[in-house]
Amino acid sequence: MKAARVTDVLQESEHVWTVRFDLEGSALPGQFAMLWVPGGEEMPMGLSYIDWGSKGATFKVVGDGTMALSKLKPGACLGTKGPLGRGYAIKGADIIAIAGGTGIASLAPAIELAVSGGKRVTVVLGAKSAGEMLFEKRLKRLSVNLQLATDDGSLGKKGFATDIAQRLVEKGGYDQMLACGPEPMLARAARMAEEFGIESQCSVERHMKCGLGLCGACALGGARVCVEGPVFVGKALLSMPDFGKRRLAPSGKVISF
Amino acid sequence: MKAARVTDVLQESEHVWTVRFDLEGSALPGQFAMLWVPGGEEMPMGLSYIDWGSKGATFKVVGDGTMALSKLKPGACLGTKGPLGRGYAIKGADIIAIAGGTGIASLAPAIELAVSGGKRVTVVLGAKSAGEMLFEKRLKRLSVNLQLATDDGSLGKKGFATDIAQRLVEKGGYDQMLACGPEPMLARAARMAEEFGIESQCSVERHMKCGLGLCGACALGGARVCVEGPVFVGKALLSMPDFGKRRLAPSGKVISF
Amino acid sequence: MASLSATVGKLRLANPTILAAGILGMTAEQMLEALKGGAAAVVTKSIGLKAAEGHPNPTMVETECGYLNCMGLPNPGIDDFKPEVEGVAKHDGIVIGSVYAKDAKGFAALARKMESYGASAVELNLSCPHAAGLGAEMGSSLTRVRNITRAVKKAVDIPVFPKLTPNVQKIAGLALAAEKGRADGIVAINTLKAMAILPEARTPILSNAYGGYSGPGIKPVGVRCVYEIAGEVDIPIIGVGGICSGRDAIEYIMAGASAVQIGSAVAAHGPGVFAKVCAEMGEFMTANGYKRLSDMVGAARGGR
Amino acid sequence: MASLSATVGKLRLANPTILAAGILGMTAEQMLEALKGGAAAVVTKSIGLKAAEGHPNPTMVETECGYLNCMGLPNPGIDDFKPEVEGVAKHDGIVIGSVYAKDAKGFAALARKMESYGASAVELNLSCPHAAGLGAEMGSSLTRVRNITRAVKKAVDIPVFPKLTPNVQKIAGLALAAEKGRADGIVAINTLKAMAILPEARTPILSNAYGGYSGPGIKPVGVRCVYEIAGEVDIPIIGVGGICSGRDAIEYIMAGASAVQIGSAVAAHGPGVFAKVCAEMGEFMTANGYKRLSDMVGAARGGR
Ligand SMILES: Cc1cc2nc3c(=O)[nH]c(=O)nc-3n(C[C@H](O)[C@H](O)[C@H](O)COP(=O)(O)OP(=O)(O)OC[C@H]3O[C@@H](n4cnc5c(N)ncnc54)[C@H](O)[C@@H]3O)c2cc1C
Ligand SMILES: Cc1cc2nc3c(=O)[nH]c(=O)nc-3n(C[C@H](O)[C@H](O)[C@H](O)COP(=O)(O)OP(=O)(O)OC[C@H]3O[C@@H](n4cnc5c(N)ncnc54)[C@H](O)[C@@H]3O)c2cc1C
Ligand SMILES: Cc1cc2nc3c(=O)[nH]c(=O)nc-3n(C[C@H](O)[C@H](O)[C@H](O)COP(=O)(O)O)c2cc1C
Ligand SMILES: Cc1cc2nc3c(=O)[nH]c(=O)nc-3n(C[C@H](O)[C@H](O)[C@H](O)COP(=O)(O)O)c2cc1C
Ligand code: FES
Ligand code: FES
Repeated sequence: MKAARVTDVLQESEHVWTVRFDLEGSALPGQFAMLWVPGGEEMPMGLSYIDWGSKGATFKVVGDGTMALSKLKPGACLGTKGPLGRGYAIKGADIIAIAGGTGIASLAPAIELAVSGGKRVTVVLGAKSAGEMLFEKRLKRLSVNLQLATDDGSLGKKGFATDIAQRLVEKGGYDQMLACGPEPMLARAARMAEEFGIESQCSVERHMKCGLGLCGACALGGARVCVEGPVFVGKALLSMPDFGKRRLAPSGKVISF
Repeated sequence: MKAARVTDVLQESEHVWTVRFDLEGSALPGQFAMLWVPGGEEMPMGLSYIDWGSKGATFKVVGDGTMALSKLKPGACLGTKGPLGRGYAIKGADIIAIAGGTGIASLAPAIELAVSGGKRVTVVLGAKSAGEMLFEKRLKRLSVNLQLATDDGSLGKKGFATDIAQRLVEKGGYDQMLACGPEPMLARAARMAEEFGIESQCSVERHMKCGLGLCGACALGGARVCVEGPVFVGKALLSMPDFGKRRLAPSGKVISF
Repeated sequence: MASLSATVGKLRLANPTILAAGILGMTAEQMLEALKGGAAAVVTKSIGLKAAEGHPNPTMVETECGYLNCMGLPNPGIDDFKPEVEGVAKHDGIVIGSVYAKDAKGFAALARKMESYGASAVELNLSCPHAAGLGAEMGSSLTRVRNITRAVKKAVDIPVFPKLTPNVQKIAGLALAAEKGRADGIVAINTLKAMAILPEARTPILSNAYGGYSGPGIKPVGVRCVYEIAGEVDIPIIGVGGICSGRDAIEYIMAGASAVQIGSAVAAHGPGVFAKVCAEMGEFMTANGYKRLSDMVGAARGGR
Repeated sequence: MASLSATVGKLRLANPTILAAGILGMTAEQMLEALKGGAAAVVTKSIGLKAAEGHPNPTMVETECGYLNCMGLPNPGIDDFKPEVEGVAKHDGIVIGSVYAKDAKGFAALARKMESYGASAVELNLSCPHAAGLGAEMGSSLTRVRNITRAVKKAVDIPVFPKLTPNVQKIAGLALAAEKGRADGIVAINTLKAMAILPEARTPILSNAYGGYSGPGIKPVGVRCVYEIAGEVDIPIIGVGGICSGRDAIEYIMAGASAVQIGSAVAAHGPGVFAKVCAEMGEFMTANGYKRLSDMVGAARGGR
């Protein structure tokens, strides 16, 4: 475990925060880190910023661990393990990225990389409502085709991100789909990509303990999400009977989504 | 510890043997290795051959350990640690090397290196008597000025190697002296070099246990012979009150030579 | 070609490598991955009577020479674990069911269920160093080791392997107690009790402060324990602790182990570590003229 | 600039690093090298009543994560060792005399001589894992630890530091016994009992088969032991085991150590390792706002 120093703490929306810290080294878009506020609970977080000298995580406050992260002050010590796992492997010239909720956190660096690599990128950014829309400004600064969607129609198109994406994909032309969000959304996205013959890469979440590929807590089929994931090729995910349906609770009990 | 395989066992003279083994890697002339015939006693031995793929030790049978070494058969397993310690750092254009008894074992590779580096090399090779003269053939193959000396005059000049060397050194022209042999001989050599203003490098023996610089068994002044030696600059040796006079017994008791 | 097939009492194994308890042993699919990766058998996560979440995170940290963990025995409970054992057994995989409980009765009940699910053997976790009142705390008592082993032996027909803790003065004494309880073999070692502190955080890293140390750093201790145990008991030993290579496995085997388990090395090498270790063992055996694995078992005990 | 000065009971040290027993502690000149290299004090090789050669070679082997040794307490005997202790003391070096014996009377006699030679403290080797009937064999008994400590305390005025073995179930219990014997501090840990086998040779490498494991691989165990001991006793602790860097030293200090000893790291870094560790500690303290070493002692014990 490495001690990083917190450099910035930003509130992105009512419940979402970004913590930046000075962890050095390279990271691939889609990789994650285990973050620990000493004394509290350590947890996995996708990396929303992956500069050489500075990393960041963008997260929703849903419990004690994320609450403690959001309360950090610059200069504080943050325990880190990582970058861990496999990130997005961008392929083709025309990319569609679909993000639900905080899913955009780990997708944003992938989108930035694709744009700087000269790809045409369409982003479908979904949120429950206008107040929860994340990284809108960050994406508007890039030359991407940005499509906003809210469940309640308070901003952008009304509907699920996957529904908006479907309309675009039907028109054709995409080489690859990147997706991050709740697993049922990912399942829909992966099936859609399959149907239209597009390669897809989806970032999956599982309850993680060790983050190092040993404890087995993060099982998805025979794979360890912390090592073989969190980004998987959609085709591989669709072949796993538990994808989108079942996962392990912290005890190892099999539970349904 | 690495397991090497014995490739050759050669009898050099009545009591002296050479064992060759297939230990890979680079070694400097003057470095040594800890050798262990499994089940027996491990002991330090200068390297008399230092080819990349093959090393060798040339030793006098003086006890159980060296006896066991001499009885090895090709294919046998030899436990090895090393190469260890500091070797000879050859300097100048005109070198005189003085060897007493098995001292030529670790000097021979240094002489070969000096010759192949275009140095003028004089070798004074001392032995008790003709039957104990070592590496005569090996040295005759090189273009060196070879001076043989025996205590009883049965081969070459009669007298100690250091006496023969003194006559040569008095004529001048040497830049460096290399010496290996019994410590009183080394003391004489180092003083001679000092007197004539020549840099000298002497290879010293001490009872060794760990060979790794920890146990302190091989103390010579504040130095560890297994790490800072076995080759020392003569000037440094002369500043150590115990050089040529006292050493540690295996118990750590201070004993005289 | 040298034969790697191994026997541990009644257990016949295609090779001597087994997935260690608590590593990828949560689901049938993960255990099948280890078998695909070359393991001859798998040990399940240690399973108790009821579901437990284990300790909060951080439960694991990497150190210079291995890992420290305080998982704290998370498990879904024996009843929910049925499909996982069955899922391996029905693919003809050899599953060893690891169980933990607070008393002999509990161990016996768990072992019976493991047997009914199709486990080929049962491993008794008498050695977890970070679960209050369980594991090593009871596993350090000679009487309890003997009595628990005896109770389980009475309850099941499959082989029973108590897994012992090295955090005692004399592990061979524990092994003897297990043998007296009619154990079919001994598994050694579980992790060493250890700690890591993050200086900037001024606190132990693991939520439980203490954890169990595994990986390369514990190998010399594990080999010593197996050598000591082999001098004391006649039943077979399964060696575990820090095995990453064929040479590591052979050290354990020459010390007296009939087979080995591999845990932490899965992190660096993935489930393919078993095939890697077997290939390296095969190379060593060929180069050194060993035909059968059994020619190496305890070989280092003859010399001295 | 952060101050590194340390206190261990009555002992005042310029910095918290001390040369560990048995490393370069054979002669005055070697000990002076360690002091020149930055150590604030040195511990001698463990000295007995009579000269002993120790075990035959191989007495030491390097492994992946450290070293195994079975030196077997070679020493010239206390009388012959006089000039070595005096040789350090007359240069104003702080020498801690390490002693071993087979009973309390022997320990007391040795300690008295060390005191008369000018030792600033005496360390009791109750923990060597490879000397039959000595060291750890007696050091695992609570009564003997207490009685030996008490006898030495009665014999000398200089501080008395029993050095304890980690090869027991509860090292903190031994520390408590030492405290009851009026020890002035605890030194922990000595080496772990371990073994290495050379597969090609089919035999344990060390002549004594078993050896003591030191170096980076034992650090997590040492830190755990110090943390446990600090929870049990009020006397100061000197931490030892696998320290190579300033961060390593700080782990021990935050676990509860007032000073540290360094042994195996001398192999890789030479006697300059003490200055290196001190410089790294100083950097950490400056970066993290610590003014005094004492602000870090036991810091990791507050959190939980
Ligand atoms: C690879 C990966 C990347 C992630 N990236 C992000 C991200 O970029 N932004 C973000 O907001 N969240 C992300 N998460 C989810 C994040 O880990 C949880 O929100 C966080 O652990 C909640 O902790 P808590 O203590 O605040 O809540 P708790 O009260 O402990 O739990 C709330 C919920 O969070 C989830 N959770 C809790 N602990 C874990 C755990 N150890 N592993 C996985 N899920 C857990 C569970 O669903 C739980 O019900 C990611 C998870 C994974 C596995
Ligand atoms: C750096 C170094 C290089 C050496 N190189 C050579 C060499 O090239 N050729 C050669 O013939 N000899 C060499 N020696 C000496 C060699 O190590 C001893 O001859 C050998 O250890 C004797 O072992 P034994 O069991 O046969 O004899 P023993 O009966 O054990 O002892 C005979 C004598 O050998 C010496 N000796 C024994 N054990 C050791 C030990 N562990 N370390 C040092 N000396 C010991 C002692 O003087 C002892 O009295 C070297 C020694 C050192 C320190
Ligand atoms: C993450 C993790 C979880 C473990 N869980 C268990 C367990 O549930 N039961 C058990 O008996 N041992 C458990 N162990 C111990 C291992 O089975 C093994 O004894 C130990 O890790 C040493 O082997 P290794 O060095 O190959 O990892 C666990 C070890 C690790 C690293
Ligand atoms: C070669 C060697 C000799 C040792 N001799 C002694 C000794 O005589 N007395 C003693 O108490 N400890 C002895 N020890 C143990 C060390 O003092 C120390 O406790 C141990 O090596 C752990 O520290 P380290 O990891 O920094 O080496 C010895 C260790 C080594 C490696
Ligand atoms: S979190 Fe432990 S294996 Fe993935
Ligand atoms: S032989 Fe041990 S220090 Fe040199």
